[in-house]
Amino acid sequence: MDLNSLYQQIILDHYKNPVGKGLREPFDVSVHHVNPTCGDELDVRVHLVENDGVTTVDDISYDGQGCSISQASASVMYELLQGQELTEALAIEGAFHEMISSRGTIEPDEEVLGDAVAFAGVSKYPARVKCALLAWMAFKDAVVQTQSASSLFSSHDAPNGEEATT
Amino acid sequence: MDLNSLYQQIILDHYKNPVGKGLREPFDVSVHHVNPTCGDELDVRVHLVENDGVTTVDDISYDGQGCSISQASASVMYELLQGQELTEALAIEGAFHEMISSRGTIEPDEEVLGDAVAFAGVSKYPARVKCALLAWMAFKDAVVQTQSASSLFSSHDAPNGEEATT
Amino acid sequence: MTLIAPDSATAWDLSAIRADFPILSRTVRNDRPLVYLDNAATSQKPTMVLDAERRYYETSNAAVHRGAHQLAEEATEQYEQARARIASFVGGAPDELVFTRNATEALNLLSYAFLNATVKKAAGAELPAGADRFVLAAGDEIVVTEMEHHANLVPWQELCDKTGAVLRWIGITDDGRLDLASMAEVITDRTRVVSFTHQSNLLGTINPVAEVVAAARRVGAVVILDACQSVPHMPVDVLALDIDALTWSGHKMLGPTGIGCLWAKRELLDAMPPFITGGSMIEQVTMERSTFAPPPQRFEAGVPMVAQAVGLAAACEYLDALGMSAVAAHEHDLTSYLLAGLEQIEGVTIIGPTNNIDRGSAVSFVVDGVHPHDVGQFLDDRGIAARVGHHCAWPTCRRLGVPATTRLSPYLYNGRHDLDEALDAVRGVRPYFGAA
Amino acid sequence: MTLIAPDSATAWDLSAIRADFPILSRTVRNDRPLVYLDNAATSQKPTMVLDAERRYYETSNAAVHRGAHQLAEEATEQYEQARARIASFVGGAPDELVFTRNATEALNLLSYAFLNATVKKAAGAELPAGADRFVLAAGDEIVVTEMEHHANLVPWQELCDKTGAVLRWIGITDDGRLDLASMAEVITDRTRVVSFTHQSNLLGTINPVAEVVAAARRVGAVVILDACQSVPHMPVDVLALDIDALTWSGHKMLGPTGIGCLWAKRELLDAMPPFITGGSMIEQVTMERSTFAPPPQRFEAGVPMVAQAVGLAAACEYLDALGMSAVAAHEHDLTSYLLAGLEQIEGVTIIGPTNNIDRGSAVSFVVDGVHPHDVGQFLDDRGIAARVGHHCAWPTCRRLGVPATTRLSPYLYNGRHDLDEALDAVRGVRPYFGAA
Ligand SMILES: Cc1ncc(COP(=O)(O)O)c(C=O)c1O
Ligand SMILES: Cc1ncc(COP(=O)(O)O)c(C=O)c1O
Ligand code: FES
Ligand code: FES
Repeated sequence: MDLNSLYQQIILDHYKNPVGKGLREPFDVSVHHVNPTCGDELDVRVHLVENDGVTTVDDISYDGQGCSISQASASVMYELLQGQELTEALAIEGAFHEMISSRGTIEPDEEVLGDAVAFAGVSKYPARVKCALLAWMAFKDAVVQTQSASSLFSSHDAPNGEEATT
Repeated sequence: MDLNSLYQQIILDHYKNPVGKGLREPFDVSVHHVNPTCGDELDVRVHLVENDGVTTVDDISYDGQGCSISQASASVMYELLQGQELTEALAIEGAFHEMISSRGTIEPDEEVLGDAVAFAGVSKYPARVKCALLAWMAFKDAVVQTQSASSLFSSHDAPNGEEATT
Repeated sequence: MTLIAPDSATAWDLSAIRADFPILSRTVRNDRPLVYLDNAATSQKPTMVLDAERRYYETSNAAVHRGAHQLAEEATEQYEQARARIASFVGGAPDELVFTRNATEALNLLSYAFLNATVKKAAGAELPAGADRFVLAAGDEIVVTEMEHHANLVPWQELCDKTGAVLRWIGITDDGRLDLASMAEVITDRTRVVSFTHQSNLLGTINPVAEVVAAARRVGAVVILDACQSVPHMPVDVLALDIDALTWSGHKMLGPTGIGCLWAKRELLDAMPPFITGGSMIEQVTMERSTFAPPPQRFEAGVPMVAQAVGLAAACEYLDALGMSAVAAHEHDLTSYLLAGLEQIEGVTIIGPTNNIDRGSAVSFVVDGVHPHDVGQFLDDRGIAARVGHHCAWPTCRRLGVPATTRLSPYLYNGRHDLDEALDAVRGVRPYFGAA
Repeated sequence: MTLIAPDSATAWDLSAIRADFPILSRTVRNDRPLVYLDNAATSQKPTMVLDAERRYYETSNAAVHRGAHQLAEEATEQYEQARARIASFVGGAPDELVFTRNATEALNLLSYAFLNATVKKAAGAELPAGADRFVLAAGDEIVVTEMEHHANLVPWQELCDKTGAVLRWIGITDDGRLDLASMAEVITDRTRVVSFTHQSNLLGTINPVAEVVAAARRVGAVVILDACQSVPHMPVDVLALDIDALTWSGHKMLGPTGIGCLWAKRELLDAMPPFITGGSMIEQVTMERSTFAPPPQRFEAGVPMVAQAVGLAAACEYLDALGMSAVAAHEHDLTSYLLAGLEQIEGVTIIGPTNNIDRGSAVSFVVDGVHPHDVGQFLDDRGIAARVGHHCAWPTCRRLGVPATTRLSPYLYNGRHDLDEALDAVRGVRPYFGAA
C-alpha cells in the first residue's frame, strides 16, 4: 500500500482549490455534520428544484474545516452532483458510499463516479472512511430532510450520529 | 497438607458436643454476626462482672448455625474465656487471632491457647479463617460495645463487616 | 487445539478436548489430579483463547477507534470483528452488543438506564427519543424471581430504593421451579420490567422463558434475561426468545475474565441515556455540555477490554466448532448421571429439580449432619473443586430452608469419570464427620 | 525479561528493554519498522506481563472469594496480592484500592457516589455513615479544569445535569498551563469537589498539584486526581500528594486492557454508597433488602478481572525494577530532544508548553497548512504510530484554537532514534502536501 494511492494528485488539487465552497442562498435545508473522532465540522446546504415532476439538485453549497480527504471529497461531490437530477445524484452517492466502504474490493465505475474514483484508495484506510463520507452523508441527510417536511431526523440526530461511530 | 490437620478430633468432638451453647441471661450486650460468604450466623452474648476494679467474663453464651470449624471454635472459646479476667480473655483472643491469621507460620502457645491449638491447621486454609474467627470476632465486638456506652460500632457495623471481607 | 465436527455428539472426544485445557492436567492438595466441577462459578480456558489474546497483544495492540496508524486500525478491526462474532453467537446484530466488565455490570447498565432517565426527566435534562420507557414513577413495579443471582436482584432493589418503584417477585416451588401459578398476580399493569434468570446457578432450573415473556408482553414490560448460565451451556437465540435484553459473562464460557456482554434490541439501546460517560462515547463536547454517540459506543466509555473481546470471540469459535447442541447434550448426559448417583447416597438431599427435564448441569445438594462447607472441604482434599455457600442466591437458599449448599457443576471438558470421583468422595463425607 | 537496577539512569539499556516487548520488532505498512509513539493512548506490554496473565489462567484460574477448593484459594491469593502490589505502587494501602474496568469507570464510580448519595438521601433510603459528604444540593459546585480528558469532564456534567449542581473550571493559559490566577474565583465555599488531571494527555502539562490541593482543602472539597498520564510515567505517592482519590488505567502502564484503578482514602470509601451492585459486594441479602460489604469489596460486584490484576501487578514489578524516577528521567530527556527537534521545523507549532519544566512526554503539534490527520497519515506511512484528533480533550483544543493536533508520546522503550525517525517524517509533511 502506498501513500500516493490515498493522496492522489486530484485529491490534493481539490484540497488546495476546492470547487463550489462557501455557503450560498437559496437553500431548502442546511445541515451541520461533525466527525466526532477528529472534531471536524461541515455545513452543507441543499437547494432542490422541481420541473415537470423532475427534481434537480440546483445547488449544493458547503463550508467547514477538515482534513484533505474530507475537503476534497466535498469539492468533488459538488462537481459531480451539482445540476444533476436528484435520482441520479443519489445513485452517485450510493456508488461512492459503496466504493468507500468496500475495503478495496469494489472496482469503481468511472462512468458513474468521474473524479471521485480518486477516492478508491481511501477504502483501504478504515480510519479515513469517515473523512471521505462526511460531505456525502451530510448531503444525503439534507435531501432526506427536504423530502419530509416533518423530518424524522434532526441534523443533530441519527444519520450523522450513525456515521460518527462506524 | 492433610485434611486431618484441619479437622482434628478435638474439633469434631466440640462440633458434635458443643459446650456452653444456647443463649443465656443475664447479659450486657448481644451481637449478631454473619459470615457473608456462606450465610452462617452466630449470636453471642457477653456478661461482664466487675469486682474490686477487676473485670471478669462471667458468661459468654452463643447460638447459631455454621460449619464444624465455626461451631467448634465457639465452643472452645466458651471453655477458654468463661470465668477469665477480661484482660486475660482478650489476650487469649489476640493469640488465637494471630495464630489463625498466620498461614501456619506461628507456633501456637499451648499454655495460652489450650484446646484452641487444635485450630492451628485452619490457618493453612484461607477460606476457613473466617469460620474459626466468627465467634471470637463477635466476642470482641460485644466487649467493645460493653466498654463504650455510646458505642462506636453497631453490631451490624464495622467489626463484623471488616472481618466479613478478609 | 482440537475442534471436532459440529453437533456430532457421538464423536465427543473428551481426551482431545481436555488436552486443550492445560490446567486440567495439574494436581492439587496431596498430588490429587484436579477434578474441576466449579464451572457455574467460572470456566477454564482453552489454549486457543489464551493464544488469541496473546497474539493480539504481541502483534496489534493499540487504542481502538482513535488512530490513524496501522496498529490502531488493526486493533479496531479485531475489536469490532470480535463484537460481530460474539453477537452472532446469540443471534444478535453487532450494533446491538455492548461490552461490559462482567454480567453484573451489564445488568447494572440496564437498571441505571431507568435511574438516569428518571432523574434526568425530573431535572428537565435532555433524554434520547423514546426514553420515557425508562422513566419510573412511584408505584411502578419491577419483577424478578425468587431464584435470582444477587446480580439480578440487588441492582433492582437499589433502583427501587432510589425511585420509589416497588420490587415484586415470582416465587418458587419446593422442588425449585418457578411458581407460574402466582405469575398472574405478580406481573400486572404496573409492571415496567421483568428481569429473570434463564437458568438458576444454584438450582440448575431452566426457566420457561416463553411463558414469562408472554406475561410480560401482555403488560408491555421490558423483558431482560440473565443468561449467565445458559449462553455457555446451550444454544441461545435472542430472536427466538423474543426478549428485549440478554446479559452474560465471558469467563463462564471459556473466555477471559474482565468481559461481560449486554445484547439489547437496537430500539431499546437507542432510547437509553448513557451510563458510564467519558471518552469514545461522545458526539460533541464543550465545557458546558456534551452530546452522545449512538449505541453501542454510547455505552462503552474509555479504552475498552480489547484483548478480552478478542479472547471471547475465540471462545465462541471453540464452542461453535463443538456445537452448542452437542455441548448441551453432553452436559445433559452428565447431569442425569450425577443426579442418579447422588440420589443413591444416604443422607444426601438435592436442592433443586431432581428430574433432568429443563435442567442444567449445576447440581446443589446438602448432606445430613454435615455443613456444606465441610462437605466441600472434604471433596477438595480429594482434588474435587466444588463450590459451597449460598452461591450469591441467598434468598433462594432461605426459601428452600438451607443456609447453604455444596454444588457440582460439570462442563464440556468433564466426563463421567469426574463424576465418579465426586460421587465417591460424597459417599465418604458422613463417615468422616461421624454423621452416619 | 530483563530488569535493570533501580534508578540507574546511566544503565538505561534500551535494547534490553525493547527485547521485552515483542511487538516493537514488527513492521508496518511497506515493511517499515514500527516506531510506536502513541503511548499516551495505550502502552505496549512486556513478555513478563503476558506471561503472568497466562500463568494465572493455566495454573490457578478460579472464581475468587467464594471457594473452598484449592484453585479458588490460589486465585483469591493472587488477586489480593496483586491488589496489595498495585496499591503500594502509588503508596496506598490494599484496602484502599478498588479495581474498575478502566480509569473512566473509576471516575464515574466517584461521580456516581455523589449521585447515589443525593438521590438516596432524597428518597430517605439508607446511607453509610459520613455519606453526607456526597449529598449535593442545587447550587453546589464541582470544579474541573479546561484541560481535562472527557473522562474527567462528562461524568461531572452528567452529575450536574441530574442534581442541579454547577460545573465550574479553572482556565488555561495560551501556552497550556493552568491559569492559577483565576483559581481563587473558581474554588469557593460552594465547591464540593475539585477533580483535575495530574498531567494533560493533550498538552503534556504537569499540573501544580500542591497549589490546587491547598485551595481545595481551604474550602473542604473532595480532591480527585486523574493520574492516567502520571502513574505510568513518574513516581506518584498518594500521601505526599495529599489528595482524597486517585484514578488511573492499567493499559497505559504496561498492563493489560480491561483494568483500571481507584485509590481513595479509607474514610472516603467507607462513606460512599455502592455503585455497581450484585454478588460479592453484599453483607446480607433478602428479597426485601440488602446490606453491603466494606470497601474495597463494596465496589467490586461480580467476578472481577483477576487475570488482569495479576498482569498489572507484574507491570508494577517491571516498572519498579526500572525505577520510576529513572523512567521519568529517560522520558524527560526524550521530551527535551523532541521539543527541540520540532521547534526547528518550519511551519510546526507546538500546542502545550514548549519548555520542558513540569512537563511530560506527550507532545502535541500542528503543521501549517496540513490537517493533523493528514500529518498522522504521512507519519504512519513511515511506520510511525502517532495519534491525531482532539485526544478526548475537545474543549482544550477549542480553547487553544485548533480543531485537532498530531501527538507524539514516547515511553520507556523509545529512544532518540525513534524521535529522529519521527522528526524526519514531520519534515517531509509540508513538501508532500504542497504546503511549503
Ligand atoms: C488524562 C486521561 N484521563 C482519562 C483517560 C481515560 O482512560 P481510559 O480510557 O483508560 O479509561 C485518559 C486516557 O485515555 C487520559 O489520558
Ligand atoms: C445466574 C447468574 N447471574 C449473574 C451472575 C454474575 O456474573 P458475573 O459475576 O460474571 O458478573 C452469575 C455468576 O456469578 C450467575 O450465575
Ligand atoms: S480527519 Fe476530520 S474529517 Fe478527516
Ligand atoms: S462455612 Fe460458614 S462459618 Fe464456616
